[in-house]
Amino acid sequence: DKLDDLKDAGTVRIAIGNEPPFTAIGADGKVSGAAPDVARAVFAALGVADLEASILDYGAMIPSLQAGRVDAITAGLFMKPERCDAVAYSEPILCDAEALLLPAGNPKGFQSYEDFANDPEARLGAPGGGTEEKLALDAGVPRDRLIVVPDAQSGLKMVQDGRIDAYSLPVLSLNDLLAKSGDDKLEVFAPVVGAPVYCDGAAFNKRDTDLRDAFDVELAKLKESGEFARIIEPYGFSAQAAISTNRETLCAQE
Amino acid sequence: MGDWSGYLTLILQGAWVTIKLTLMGSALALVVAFVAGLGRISRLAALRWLSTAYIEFFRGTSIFVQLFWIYFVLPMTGLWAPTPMQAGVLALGLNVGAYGAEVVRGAILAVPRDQYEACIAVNLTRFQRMRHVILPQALPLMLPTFGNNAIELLKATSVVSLISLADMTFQAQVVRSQTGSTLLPFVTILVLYFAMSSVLSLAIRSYERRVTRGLDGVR
Amino acid sequence: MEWDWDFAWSILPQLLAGFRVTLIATALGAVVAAVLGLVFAILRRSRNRAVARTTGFVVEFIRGTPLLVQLYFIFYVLPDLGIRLPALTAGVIGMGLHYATYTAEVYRGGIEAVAKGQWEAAKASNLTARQTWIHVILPQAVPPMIPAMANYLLAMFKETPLLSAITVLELMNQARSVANSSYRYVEPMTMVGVMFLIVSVISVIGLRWLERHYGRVGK
Amino acid sequence: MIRIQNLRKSFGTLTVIDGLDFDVMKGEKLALIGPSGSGKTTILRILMTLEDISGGRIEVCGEPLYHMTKNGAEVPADEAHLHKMRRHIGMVFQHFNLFPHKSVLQNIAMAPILTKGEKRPDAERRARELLDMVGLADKADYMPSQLSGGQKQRVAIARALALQPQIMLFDEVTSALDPELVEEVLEVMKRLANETDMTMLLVTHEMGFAHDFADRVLFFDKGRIVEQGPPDQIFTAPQEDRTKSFLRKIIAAGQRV
Amino acid sequence: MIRIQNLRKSFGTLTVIDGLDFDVMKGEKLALIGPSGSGKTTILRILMTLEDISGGRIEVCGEPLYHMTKNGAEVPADEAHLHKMRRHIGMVFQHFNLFPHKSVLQNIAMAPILTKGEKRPDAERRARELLDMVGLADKADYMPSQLSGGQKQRVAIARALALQPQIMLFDEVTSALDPELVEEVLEVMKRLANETDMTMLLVTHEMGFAHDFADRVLFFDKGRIVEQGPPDQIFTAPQEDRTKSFLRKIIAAGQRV
Ligand SMILES: Nc1ncnc2c1ncn2[C@@H]1O[C@H](COP(=O)(O)OP(=O)(O)OP(=O)(O)O)[C@@H](O)[C@H]1O
Ligand SMILES: Nc1ncnc2c1ncn2[C@@H]1O[C@H](COP(=O)(O)OP(=O)(O)OP(=O)(O)O)[C@@H](O)[C@H]1O
Ligand SMILES: [Mg+2]
Ligand SMILES: [Mg+2]
Repeated sequence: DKLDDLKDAGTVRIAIGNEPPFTAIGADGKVSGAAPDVARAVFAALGVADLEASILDYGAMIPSLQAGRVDAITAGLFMKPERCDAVAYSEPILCDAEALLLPAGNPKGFQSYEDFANDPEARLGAPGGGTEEKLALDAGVPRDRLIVVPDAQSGLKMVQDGRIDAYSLPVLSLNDLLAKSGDDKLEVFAPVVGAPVYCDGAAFNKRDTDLRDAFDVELAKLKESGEFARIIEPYGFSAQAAISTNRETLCAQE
Repeated sequence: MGDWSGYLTLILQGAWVTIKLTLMGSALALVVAFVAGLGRISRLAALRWLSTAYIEFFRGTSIFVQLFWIYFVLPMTGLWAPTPMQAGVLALGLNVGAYGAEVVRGAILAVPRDQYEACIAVNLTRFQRMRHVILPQALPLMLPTFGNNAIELLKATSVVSLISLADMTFQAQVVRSQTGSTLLPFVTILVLYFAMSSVLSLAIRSYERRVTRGLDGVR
Repeated sequence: MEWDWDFAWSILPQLLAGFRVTLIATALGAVVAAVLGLVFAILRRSRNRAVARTTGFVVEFIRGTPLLVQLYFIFYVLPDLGIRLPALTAGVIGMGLHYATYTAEVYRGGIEAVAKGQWEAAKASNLTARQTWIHVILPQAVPPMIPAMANYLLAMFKETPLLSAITVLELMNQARSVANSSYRYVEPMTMVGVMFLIVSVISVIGLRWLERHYGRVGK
Repeated sequence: MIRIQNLRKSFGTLTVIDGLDFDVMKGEKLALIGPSGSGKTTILRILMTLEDISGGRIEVCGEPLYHMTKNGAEVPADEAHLHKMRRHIGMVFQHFNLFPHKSVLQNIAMAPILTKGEKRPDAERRARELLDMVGLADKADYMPSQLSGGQKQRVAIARALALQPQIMLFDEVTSALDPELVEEVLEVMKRLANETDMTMLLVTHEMGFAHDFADRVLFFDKGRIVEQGPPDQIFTAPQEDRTKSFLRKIIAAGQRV
Repeated sequence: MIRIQNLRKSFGTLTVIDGLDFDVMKGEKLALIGPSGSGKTTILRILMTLEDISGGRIEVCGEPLYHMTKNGAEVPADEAHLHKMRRHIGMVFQHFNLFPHKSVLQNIAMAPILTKGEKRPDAERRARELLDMVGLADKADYMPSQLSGGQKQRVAIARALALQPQIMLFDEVTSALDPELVEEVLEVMKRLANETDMTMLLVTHEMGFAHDFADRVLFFDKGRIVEQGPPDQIFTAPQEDRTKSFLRKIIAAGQRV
């Protein structure tokens, strides 16, 4: 089966998004971030020593998984019903709420995605194919005011340059981004009012539920041992948040 | 910012990917250009038709569309799931190859009719005519345009960053998101691209000089 | 993965909206390329060596580096220097600038094709430099350039998907946005390809007509 | 009218004109003859300011052509000065150089409108008069490509006349023409020479025409004047050996003298 | 050796050869003469299979050239048949048509290696013998562009001979040459005519040479044979008016007879 194949190969191919703290690439090209670190620990326990990461657009991850181009997605791709239909998720790993990166003091007072829908001048940036885009569209933000931003750094830049009024990502991602930029004219507003807290899991191809199940077993042990918390909490994630919920709940949550 | 040398290494790794893409893409383009170019002037209507369809299709649609099609759509047909590198080489090679095919065809038709007739008079077969007489004379005519095509291909490699192949443009994006500096990585790669295309055009020009020197006085 | 006609039909309006943006970007880019190309061509002929050389280098540099990177540069780096352009404007300027380096060559070819005696006759008629350009040189140089210009217009049209990288909601970006939220790539990508193909085929027919009508200059 | 002093002109290392001096009086008709490459065309082109000079000095209508005074000192002329001086001079070229995208009438009327600010109707009326003079009144609305070589050259003459220059330069105006078309152009020029008091410089290989046309003939060789004088003297009693051998060759080649 | 029956050839609506018949014996040397446009070149090109025929029949070495038998019926020849028949025939062109990218030696040795599977050393040895024969032994490693016209044509003759065809076709092989180079080529051909028993067809405007070279002369006009016979008869006592007037014109033009 799939796990044996991976063991033989000695590596597992994962999709990541290059969005700290979920996923990151160091100057040396080494993959880090909370999601790949957890995956690395679990796969090591399963007997697969190496990770081989490809950086993908969020929108391209699921097609890549379906096309068999990667074995798993460990990128902070939050569970949502239609995604749960498309892929096989593990139990939750990283949880985070949605946030907005906007000018300090939030002069226009944006608090929810609806606020953007209601202000005919407001322009919101979000990654293409991400949760935030979906939530904003559902809240009624029209396409032409919802700017698809190719990556987080571009989002930051576009807020700084005043091209968009706010850029939406999970809280920790924005905190990390803002901290790195050192820009005191911006702030992170969190959580976005009315937006649920989401959790990601490692996502597998629907055909590979065996692999997913094996992953879940080792993930549970990791959570049990406290190792899980030691990996993700330095990145700012809460281990408790992930442990206190489960896949069924998250997959049912719109 | 402190780790700039590390980031430079990352960009140089990307540069290597760009160079590989350019070389492999050009190699594929060259092969395809000859196959399709010869197909265009084949006696067999089916071959002619096929080559024309290929050329018009790949010249008619955008390379981005071709790239996305090969990378995302082709796997879903269940036929084959190319890696980003394979998809990049394939898209670049097929796209530029379509332009090259017209160059091949034009150069072959530019060889004077006299040469065909001399071949018949010494009783060469069709294949021998092409291989020993026509192509050797057509090649120097193709080179300048091939050179331009190779530079276009080099520039087009940057689009593979959109399918997350870690070429130079992509690595610049990575560095940018790691360091928060936009200016430095982009200026670096602009200079590197320019250096590469300059090297390419110099190389082609000197090769061209060598080849045409042999044919001194022919035309 | 199966082709889903209903889905294809449902996303058509969104794609057509993107197609409109694509056409607008192409048209505006063409105007920029035509005007700027002429400026480049004239500056390169300048008697002032420094001006001619500098222009030559700038043109070579722009032509030797990828449009995509130039777009990133204009969109993300220029704001640091206090120039903040809307996405579409940035895209139009980027494409126009890039293609101006090609059209400059066309202008050069067209201008050089005007007989030397025309410059002399203009001088003998005591026209000023400006009058010579407007009344004597350009009216003769421009018509033979039209086919080559149209060719680059078509090439530029095919490069508009690059604008998606700087958030312009053109055809390709619409398609990717559809694909990202529906996880379906087959329909949007194929439809984009078909739209490009339709425009290209029509353009190629138009181009042949132009070539017959105005003849050929340059490459 | 024209004063050339110690004129020098080289192309790269090739010296084409080397210390040339001559004057031309107002209304004088000059023919410049000499072997190929002797620099005849170059002199006309220099007078038309189509070339730079390498040394020496030229005065036209009392003003220096390639120099101007600035803050009391004489400096090389700028484009504005050249533009001003060109008002005095017109030129007809061997290959006509008509503007192919303009009608015959526009070819003639364009420059007066643009350079002298003439009103279009005035300029066109004068253009028609000139066309009438060169015998092409009915061709005003033709395009140059529809004309024969001889007709083109006559239009070119009309175009040059339209600016009413004081000096006209003609460079082998018939040598690109088929033999049967030469006469119609020479006809016009003879009339011009007799009817106007314009100063004219003519480069030609048609010795017979040079004889009839000119008040004075200059024989050039290697960028210098070898011999000059009234046509009768030059053609029938040349003094210099080079002049003699040149004329002998021309006659042997069957040209009219 | 060659039998042409009722041959017809048209280009579009223009009929160039109209019902031509003639036979050529083995070893015979034939000269084809006639005014420009009379179809002489076309006949050679047809024999070399460079053109299609519009009608009629040709036999070469006892086999039909443009036909072959398939399932008992005679059908138009395919490329394989033409390829087989071309072994018998060689041709030398007016403009030499050497391969510019190959050395003189390669020009000659290439075809034997490729078409007859000769070993390279053998082919090259024979090529050198042929070069010796045409007087160019020292030019083996030159490129064609380094040769004079006469040398090029002699190489072209050697190239055709290398395949040892039974029939050789020569189409105005000296008319693209400067006059002083003609003799060296004719020299080679005379020797060839005397020393071998190859069948040869020669199209030429050099009447003197046709006279010395040929066993039989055919005079063509408008795609038909007007008159034929031994050279002495044709050149000194032609029967037909058209032959007479053609020869008179040629002589008036100063060609050798
Ligand atoms: N632009 C140029 N560059 C270099 N050499 C030139 C140029 N123009 C003219 N020359 C050379 O200058 C010499 C004089 O040329 P010019 O045309 O004045 O002779 P010409 O007396 O008019 O001869 P012709 O009777 O053949 O017209 C010639 O040797 C010519 O090759
Ligand atoms: N490819 C062609 N297409 C159309 N017409 C042709 C073609 N080749 C030859 N012809 C015509 O056929 C006629 C015979 O031509 P051919 O070259 O055989 O004459 P020729 O006797 O060799 O004349 P010459 O002495 O000038 O070489 C001419 O009228 C020529 O214009
Ligand atoms: Mg001259
Ligand atoms: Mg002939």
